[in-house]
Amino acid sequence: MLSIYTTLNPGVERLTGKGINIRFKELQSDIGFIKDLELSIGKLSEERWSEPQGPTPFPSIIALRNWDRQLLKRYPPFYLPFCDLCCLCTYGKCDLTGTKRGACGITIGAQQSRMVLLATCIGAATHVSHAHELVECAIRKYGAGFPLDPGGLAVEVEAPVIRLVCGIKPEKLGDLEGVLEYLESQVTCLLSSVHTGQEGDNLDLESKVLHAGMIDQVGMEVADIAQISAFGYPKADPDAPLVDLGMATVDTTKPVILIIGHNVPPAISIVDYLAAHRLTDEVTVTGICCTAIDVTRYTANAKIIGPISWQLRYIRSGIPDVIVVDEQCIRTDALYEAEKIHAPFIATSEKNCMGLPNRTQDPADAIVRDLVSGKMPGVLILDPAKVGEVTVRVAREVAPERRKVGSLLSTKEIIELARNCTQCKQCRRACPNDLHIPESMKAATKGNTTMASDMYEVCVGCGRCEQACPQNIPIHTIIISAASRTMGEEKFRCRTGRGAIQDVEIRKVGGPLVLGEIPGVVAFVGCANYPKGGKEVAEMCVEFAKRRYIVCTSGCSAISIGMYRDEEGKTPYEQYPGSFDAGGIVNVGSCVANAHIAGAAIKIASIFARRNLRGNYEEIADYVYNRVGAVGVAWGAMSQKAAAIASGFWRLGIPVVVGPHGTKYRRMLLGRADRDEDWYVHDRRTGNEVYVGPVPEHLFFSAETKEEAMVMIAKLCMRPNDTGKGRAIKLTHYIDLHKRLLGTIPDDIYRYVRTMTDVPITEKEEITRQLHAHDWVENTIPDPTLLLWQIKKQEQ
Amino acid sequence: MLSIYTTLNPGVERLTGKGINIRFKELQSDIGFIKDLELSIGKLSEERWSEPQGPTPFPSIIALRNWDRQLLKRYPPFYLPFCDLCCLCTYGKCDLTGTKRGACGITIGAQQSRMVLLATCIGAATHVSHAHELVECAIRKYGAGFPLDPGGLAVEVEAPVIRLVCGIKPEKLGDLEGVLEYLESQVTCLLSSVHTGQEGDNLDLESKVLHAGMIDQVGMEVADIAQISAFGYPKADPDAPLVDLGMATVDTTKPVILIIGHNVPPAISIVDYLAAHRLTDEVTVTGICCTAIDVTRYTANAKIIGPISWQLRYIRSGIPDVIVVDEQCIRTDALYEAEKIHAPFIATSEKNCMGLPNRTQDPADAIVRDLVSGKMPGVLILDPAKVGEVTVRVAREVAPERRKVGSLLSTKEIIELARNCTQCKQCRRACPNDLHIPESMKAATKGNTTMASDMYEVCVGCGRCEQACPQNIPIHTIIISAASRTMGEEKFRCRTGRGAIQDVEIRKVGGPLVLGEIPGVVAFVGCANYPKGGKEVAEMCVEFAKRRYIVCTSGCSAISIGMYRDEEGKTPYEQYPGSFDAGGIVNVGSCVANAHIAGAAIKIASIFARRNLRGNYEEIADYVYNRVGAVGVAWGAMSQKAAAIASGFWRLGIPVVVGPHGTKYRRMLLGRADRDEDWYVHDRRTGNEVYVGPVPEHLFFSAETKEEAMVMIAKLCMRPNDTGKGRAIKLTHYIDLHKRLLGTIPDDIYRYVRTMTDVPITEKEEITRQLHAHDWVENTIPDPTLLLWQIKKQEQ
Amino acid sequence: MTAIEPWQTAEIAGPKRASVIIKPEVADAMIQRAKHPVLIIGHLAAAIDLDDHKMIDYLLLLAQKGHIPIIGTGNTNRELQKRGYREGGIMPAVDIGQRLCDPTWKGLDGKEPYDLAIFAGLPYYMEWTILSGLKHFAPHIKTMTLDNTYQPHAHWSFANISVKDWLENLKAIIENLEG
Amino acid sequence: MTAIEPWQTAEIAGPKRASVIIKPEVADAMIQRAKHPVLIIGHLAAAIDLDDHKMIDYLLLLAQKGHIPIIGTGNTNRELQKRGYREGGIMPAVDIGQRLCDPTWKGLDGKEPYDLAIFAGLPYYMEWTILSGLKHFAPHIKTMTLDNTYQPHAHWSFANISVKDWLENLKAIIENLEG
Ligand code: SF4
Ligand code: SF4
Ligand code: SF4
Ligand code: SF4
Ligand code: SF4
Ligand code: SF4
Ligand code: SF4
Ligand code: SF4
Repeated sequence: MLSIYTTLNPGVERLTGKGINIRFKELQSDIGFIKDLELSIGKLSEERWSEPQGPTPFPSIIALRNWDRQLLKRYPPFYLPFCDLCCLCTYGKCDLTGTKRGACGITIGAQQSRMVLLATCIGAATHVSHAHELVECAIRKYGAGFPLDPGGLAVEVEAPVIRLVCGIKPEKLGDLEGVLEYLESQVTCLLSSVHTGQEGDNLDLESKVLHAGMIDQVGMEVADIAQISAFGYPKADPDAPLVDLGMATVDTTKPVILIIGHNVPPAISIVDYLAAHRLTDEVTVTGICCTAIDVTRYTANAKIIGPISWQLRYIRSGIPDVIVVDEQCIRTDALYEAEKIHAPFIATSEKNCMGLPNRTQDPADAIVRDLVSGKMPGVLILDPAKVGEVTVRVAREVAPERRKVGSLLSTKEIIELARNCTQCKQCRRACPNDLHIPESMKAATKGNTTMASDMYEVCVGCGRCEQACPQNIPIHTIIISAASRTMGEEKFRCRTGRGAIQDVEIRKVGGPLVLGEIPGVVAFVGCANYPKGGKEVAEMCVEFAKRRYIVCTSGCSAISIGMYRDEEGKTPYEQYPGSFDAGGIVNVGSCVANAHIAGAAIKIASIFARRNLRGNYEEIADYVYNRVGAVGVAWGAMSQKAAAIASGFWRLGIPVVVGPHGTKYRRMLLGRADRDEDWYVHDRRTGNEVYVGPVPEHLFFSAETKEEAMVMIAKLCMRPNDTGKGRAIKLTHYIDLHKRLLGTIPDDIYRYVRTMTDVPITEKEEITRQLHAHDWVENTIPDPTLLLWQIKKQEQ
Repeated sequence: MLSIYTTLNPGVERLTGKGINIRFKELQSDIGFIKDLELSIGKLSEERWSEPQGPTPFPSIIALRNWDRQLLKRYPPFYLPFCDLCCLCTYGKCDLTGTKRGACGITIGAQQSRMVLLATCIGAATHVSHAHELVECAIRKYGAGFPLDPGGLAVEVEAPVIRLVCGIKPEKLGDLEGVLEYLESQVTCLLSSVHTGQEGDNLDLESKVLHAGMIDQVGMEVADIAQISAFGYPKADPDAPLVDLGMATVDTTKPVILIIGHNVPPAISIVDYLAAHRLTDEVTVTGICCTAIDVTRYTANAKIIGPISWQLRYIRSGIPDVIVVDEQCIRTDALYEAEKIHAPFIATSEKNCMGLPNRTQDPADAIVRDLVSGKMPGVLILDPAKVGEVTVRVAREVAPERRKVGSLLSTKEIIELARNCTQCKQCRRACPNDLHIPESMKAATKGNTTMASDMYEVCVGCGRCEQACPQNIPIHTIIISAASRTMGEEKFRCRTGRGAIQDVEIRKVGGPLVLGEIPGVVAFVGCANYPKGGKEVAEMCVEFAKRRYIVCTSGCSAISIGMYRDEEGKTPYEQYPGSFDAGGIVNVGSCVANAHIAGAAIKIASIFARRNLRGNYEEIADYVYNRVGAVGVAWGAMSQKAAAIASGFWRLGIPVVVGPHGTKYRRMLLGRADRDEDWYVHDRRTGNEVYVGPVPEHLFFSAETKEEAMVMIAKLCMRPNDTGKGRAIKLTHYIDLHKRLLGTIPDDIYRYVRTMTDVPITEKEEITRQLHAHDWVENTIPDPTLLLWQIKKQEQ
Repeated sequence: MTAIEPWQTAEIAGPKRASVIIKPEVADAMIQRAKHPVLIIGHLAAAIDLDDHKMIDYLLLLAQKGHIPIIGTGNTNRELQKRGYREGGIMPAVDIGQRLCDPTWKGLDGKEPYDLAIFAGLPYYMEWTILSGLKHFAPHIKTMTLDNTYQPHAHWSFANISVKDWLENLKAIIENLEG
Repeated sequence: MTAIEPWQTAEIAGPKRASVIIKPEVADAMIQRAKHPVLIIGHLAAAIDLDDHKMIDYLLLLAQKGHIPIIGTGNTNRELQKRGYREGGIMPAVDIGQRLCDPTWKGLDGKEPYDLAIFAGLPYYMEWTILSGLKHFAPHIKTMTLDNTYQPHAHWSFANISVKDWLENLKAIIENLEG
């Protein structure tokens, strides 16, 4: 592995990443002649970090295969083939229906796992490459020696994921480069496994998926600690500022800049340029998706418009005067949409050039001229500093002329257009959420636009309806126009990303969490491919915060949660504190900040339970899996990144719930509650095998409805390690939600009762009846582990 | 970029890959205390390599975008969508028919390019990760300081691709690690661009495809020079040994080991173990695919069985006693097939674990016992040394018992089985080559197995027919059984891979090639997904060798070429010399040796034309494109690697012809001969724009038949720089082949005649008529370039 | 031909696709032939209007007439309860899908493996993916859907039919079951 | 329904698929409606037996009767030459595909853009991919195939029909053209 010994050009013999060792046989350089120099620098870091190295620093793609197999034995893939064919090579297409093998010998199951691996590789590559850009950018600005400081004084365990996976303790920006090298080699190796005629075993492919997820998690941590450190974001701050959220927060009398994407440097440069030229109050910076969150972590002046699904509607509203895109989750037709509202367009990433001329080397004056005059609808500028200047200048110059011209329609125009509808239903058949468009068009012809405006909330803004309409009816525009009143009321407050979790917070909640007395950590993350709008995420979030779970969030979900108001008109962020504590709603930040949620789970093992982190993945994952009642919820998971993020959670033993669209991820990882033999653990103290019940029941689960999801979330928070008191609390929530949402007391409570202390008092009678009916016998609560060697350790 | 400054743990401030620079502020180590040490080591290599650095060392993913755009302007993608849908994220599936955009805004064209980028990323990742394994393995064995020496004394320009792309001159194994880091970061970044909502411009996606191809080419060079150096393969040796090829060369009285794949260390360890134990004559080592070629580069004792498509037939023949697989191009059902013939199975790669138990840490005795007893059908062993021992011992122990039991059928059995056929045609409909299986079954019931045996040659051994048959007729087994006589006669000689091309060879042919007097270099490379069997490749190869083109080959194509005999019973390798010269047939080696073919083209620019290579990609590609009449032919291109290899050639300006299955690569890159405006170049001397005709006409072309391919190959060898004499020679071949194969004189000769000296004497009359009919006017022969800055250079 | 295309345009299936229930008798025959059928009702059944009733009301009728056990997915059980139906099993749709792939699974009632799984009222794409799983991995079980949209991965499905035709068909199926 | 599935089982197309030439008149109507049709003949036409002749012989007849210019792909031209047909254009199949996507391309004869491209005798999968290209990128042109296999990406195609039916259809098409 390169990261173990990196050997460079003549002279340098060998250079190892961990316990660095440089030997020169002979070296003639400017400053003299050295012979047989041996530098052992490893000691330095050893001194500062006394933690012993675990068994798997910088693990290879199969180093954790045994752990993966443990998980996959309990949660074997249930395949939901998204295509019966394979089209990956020119032997294909191959028909893989049923037991048929493709021309390379692969089966339908392995093919699904292979596609998942491909997706997670894409996801991991995206975060890693994003991290690479951020680190590079930060080093360019501040030097490799710039200290990493994601948590200020409040955080001692600073990069839990990197420590856990890589076995190193990064202290400066430059330290992250060795990590990136490792990550990139792993992505390459994993991707290679997807090649025709490579890995063909479905479980080995799934193990590689888990590896990709772990790599992705490290990549996210690298990205976020680099940007927190370099850009001075809130540092593990529960009181990170509340910022404006929603289209209606924008003052449309001023020039408005829209930034879409994930890689924040161009946005920051815009903010800096405004500040340097005292224009902060003159020009509004608005954002969609993760760049939006990250720019508000830099300055609370910026405004978040909405999640990924807000792109079309915001652009078509005509409000933005200039559109700047960086990377990831950007509509590929954004340029086309920008042209329609005459908003100059600036692409800023090598990864997303959009066919635009590269003007990076040109003087700002010339670029501004070409954009303002409309000579060029858009340009590519790869220098963030130049982006800052050009964007602001163009925004100020075009804004007066543009006068926020958008594509919104009057009711009269809507009626007119709706009349062209032939009720062919192509739109509805193209709509991912099967929305009743033809019906609403019919209503609209009669002047009733309520049906159309009602769709606004549940529409994911994909535009497929318009693409499908043979009459070229601008359906999405009709929907948003009909809902223009709703749009005009989108005025919320969102807590911006606080970053990591403080050690002191962990210390405080570690015990209650591991014992089960705080019923769980529920993390709402991921994209906006919601089945019924973003409101559902907010509702779930509030429900669990109310129940005093610790609620975390990030990315598009964090934005959706903010777009909701309770009876008092308060958003969840205004109602619940931002602390990592029972009843808190913790927005960690953009997608890459997800690493802090994993990091919190890891830190519980380290800070609360004093387990060694360093290169000790398997033990820590086993710890988290058996003791930390955390659940990820990606209600609108859409992307390959979301797939990778979920995989990272799985390997750490944290189950993930997705919405119904999540079945398109090609397979679930489901346990079999009804198979008792699946649910034994080793007792670390005694070495006995103990039945602990199906906790957590699933590793990857797609819920059909919000209600089903909530019940499952409550259930998935149970862990073998729960104390009686803790289990009783968790069961109370589970039963309560089940009753309320599904109408009955669950019939599987008996599986979760180990001793009578587990039984919640409220439903004692009914539960006792269940226990009797199932010949329940009391059991012990073990010190649970799936790892044989954990027992041996105790024995010694 | 990481490869530019790699900063490591505390103490090491900064470490740059090129022009290494290490600074320590303070360093306390075992051997003392150093303060403010600055080592500049770059000088060392500078001194030995005076070539000035070009503009694009370690190019980023868009550094060569302008060059790519030049190519793509002439050869815009012609899309052949392989699926109307996209299924890459959970917004999907999306219908992209016609002008419909997906939920992320992407169009069908961009989607095809995106899938190509995905494929080339997989291909490049595979070669890069393979290279990584080889370098690591070699360093483990010989140390990072082990010198790279791929060409002995005959090669001065040793790593032309690395020099060209990276701008460094690797001298030791360890130098390759910095290159690998760069490659892995590029693969990651490119893969990231595939993510939903990243690059959506089809031409930018294509530019990234070209970058992936270039990265792949570097990866291949790293792999091959590492293994040549470490394992002592033939070093640019035109007289590399002839080795046995074909099933019938195997002495079935001895234990037989079969190795399948690409990564040679386990195979080498088997050979070493045999040698160390004086068993070389007792046990036969046979191979399929690239490992086969590479093990014969290590020892001429090993035998090549056939290309990738020989897997099923050879295993079912029952000859191999133990099957060892490493990585890439291995049937995923190989284990299953091995079990059927009771051959123990050993997997050796992290990338292809096949679900087998990892026995790497177990003593060889125990593994051998379990395999021989059949307790385990297969194992995973990740230590090549242990693979060597276990394989040989198992082979010797099981061979006597197994008695080469295979699955072949007697004629009686064939008739019996064929009787079950209901003529449902599912087999034929599943067969990639639409073979007439039902008809042959009908004939077989009547005892006539000729039709079945006739299919042997054209069958690609995919097994899909069997998968499709509702009657479970073992169709492929019937075919090979019917052809058992043919199989029994597979006894050929193949020249093993010689590796690089010598500088002296380049010096000799450089002039004639660039002037056009050697009509071209034709490289037959890639997989065995042939439309009508491997014979066609051999026939094409011989035709061009006869015509005194320089013929190169590698991988499965090189094997197919060897499986052919002329009237005198000689294989092409026995008939034509292995030298890189007119009329030579140059087997460079396994797939990764393809880099030497690109390298030869590059070296022509360097050695013959004295252009600087170092970090000077654009100029050299422009040189190759306009002057070196090289064409790649991947007649059976199947894999993602093949896609990547082709892309690498394209970026270097070398066109690639594929067989008809190649249309499944989702798009062609075709020029428009009929659009005169497309075919102007700059004259470097004068700066004038000169029409040069459509040379080469296409960049990526799928031929329907061998005949069409041959005509096109001859045509694609023309280059603007051809002298009159050279052009006349090239036209002669083109016309001759056209007449013979298509029945007429081509009607587009006038496009290729610039001055009357271009006109071949033989067809002068007809051509003159054509010229008149098309109002032909004489033109000049420029000093051609597509690069404006090349003129400026001259002007200065 | 449009009627037997997947309802969601892009959800194209592979070579093996559902037979169309061209008349109610087909569905009845399947149900009557089954030894242990199960009716899986998704949450949309309670949202879709059919006549003056909801789809779920007809499904309940069907289950009762045909003595078919019901499993409610999503939050369907709440709707069943509302209608006084208390025997409904509760299970998430993906869990049922997974269980059905196990030929030894004896059903929620523990009696014997289901041999016919009838789906209705799930979101189209979710039913599509689950039926895909069953098509490939549950060869021992027949699947049918009673939605009015073509589900290519089922064994039997209606074509994309109008609400009117659908209602007629459902009524006929229920009626025939009585006989 | 099997007859209108792709001949190569796995070559499933998307939502937009070819109409089936259910009777020869359909093909004739298309041909006669076309202002500038072209017949693209792949190399298999000379290999496939139809009666005592080869497929290419019937195609030649068709072209002559219908005054349709021929372009031979692969090495088809050699077979045309053998049969004394000298006006055939020569062009690789992928080149034709690319040219046809250009609405300004005036055809090999330089007359005017083709409005109907009739394919026959190419390897199934290659015809499939090229017709796919045309379906998406040549909306200005109609495509038809005269092979006896269903080509989903064409506008019109036979179903997968027997050689006997095929021959009858071809003969009828040729005959009707005369009228
Ligand atoms: S990768 Fe395998 S299953 Fe997929 S198309 Fe190629 S041969 Fe067929
Ligand atoms: S834009 Fe909205 S209404 Fe249109 S298809 Fe997408 S989700 Fe449905
Ligand atoms: S696709 Fe267009 S015409 Fe058809 S129903 Fe929808 S809105 Fe009406
Ligand atoms: S949550 Fe999803 S859509 Fe939103 S920014 Fe992250 S990956 Fe993109
Ligand atoms: S896997 Fe996706 S792209 Fe390939 S055939 Fe299936 S739907 Fe199409
Ligand atoms: S990547 Fe784009 S086109 Fe593909 S499924 Fe997702 S949204 Fe649709
Ligand atoms: S094994 Fe041979 S005959 Fe069978 S489908 Fe493959 S190519 Fe055709
Ligand atoms: S699939 Fe089997 S039964 Fe059908 S025609 Fe082929 S060999 Fe005969």
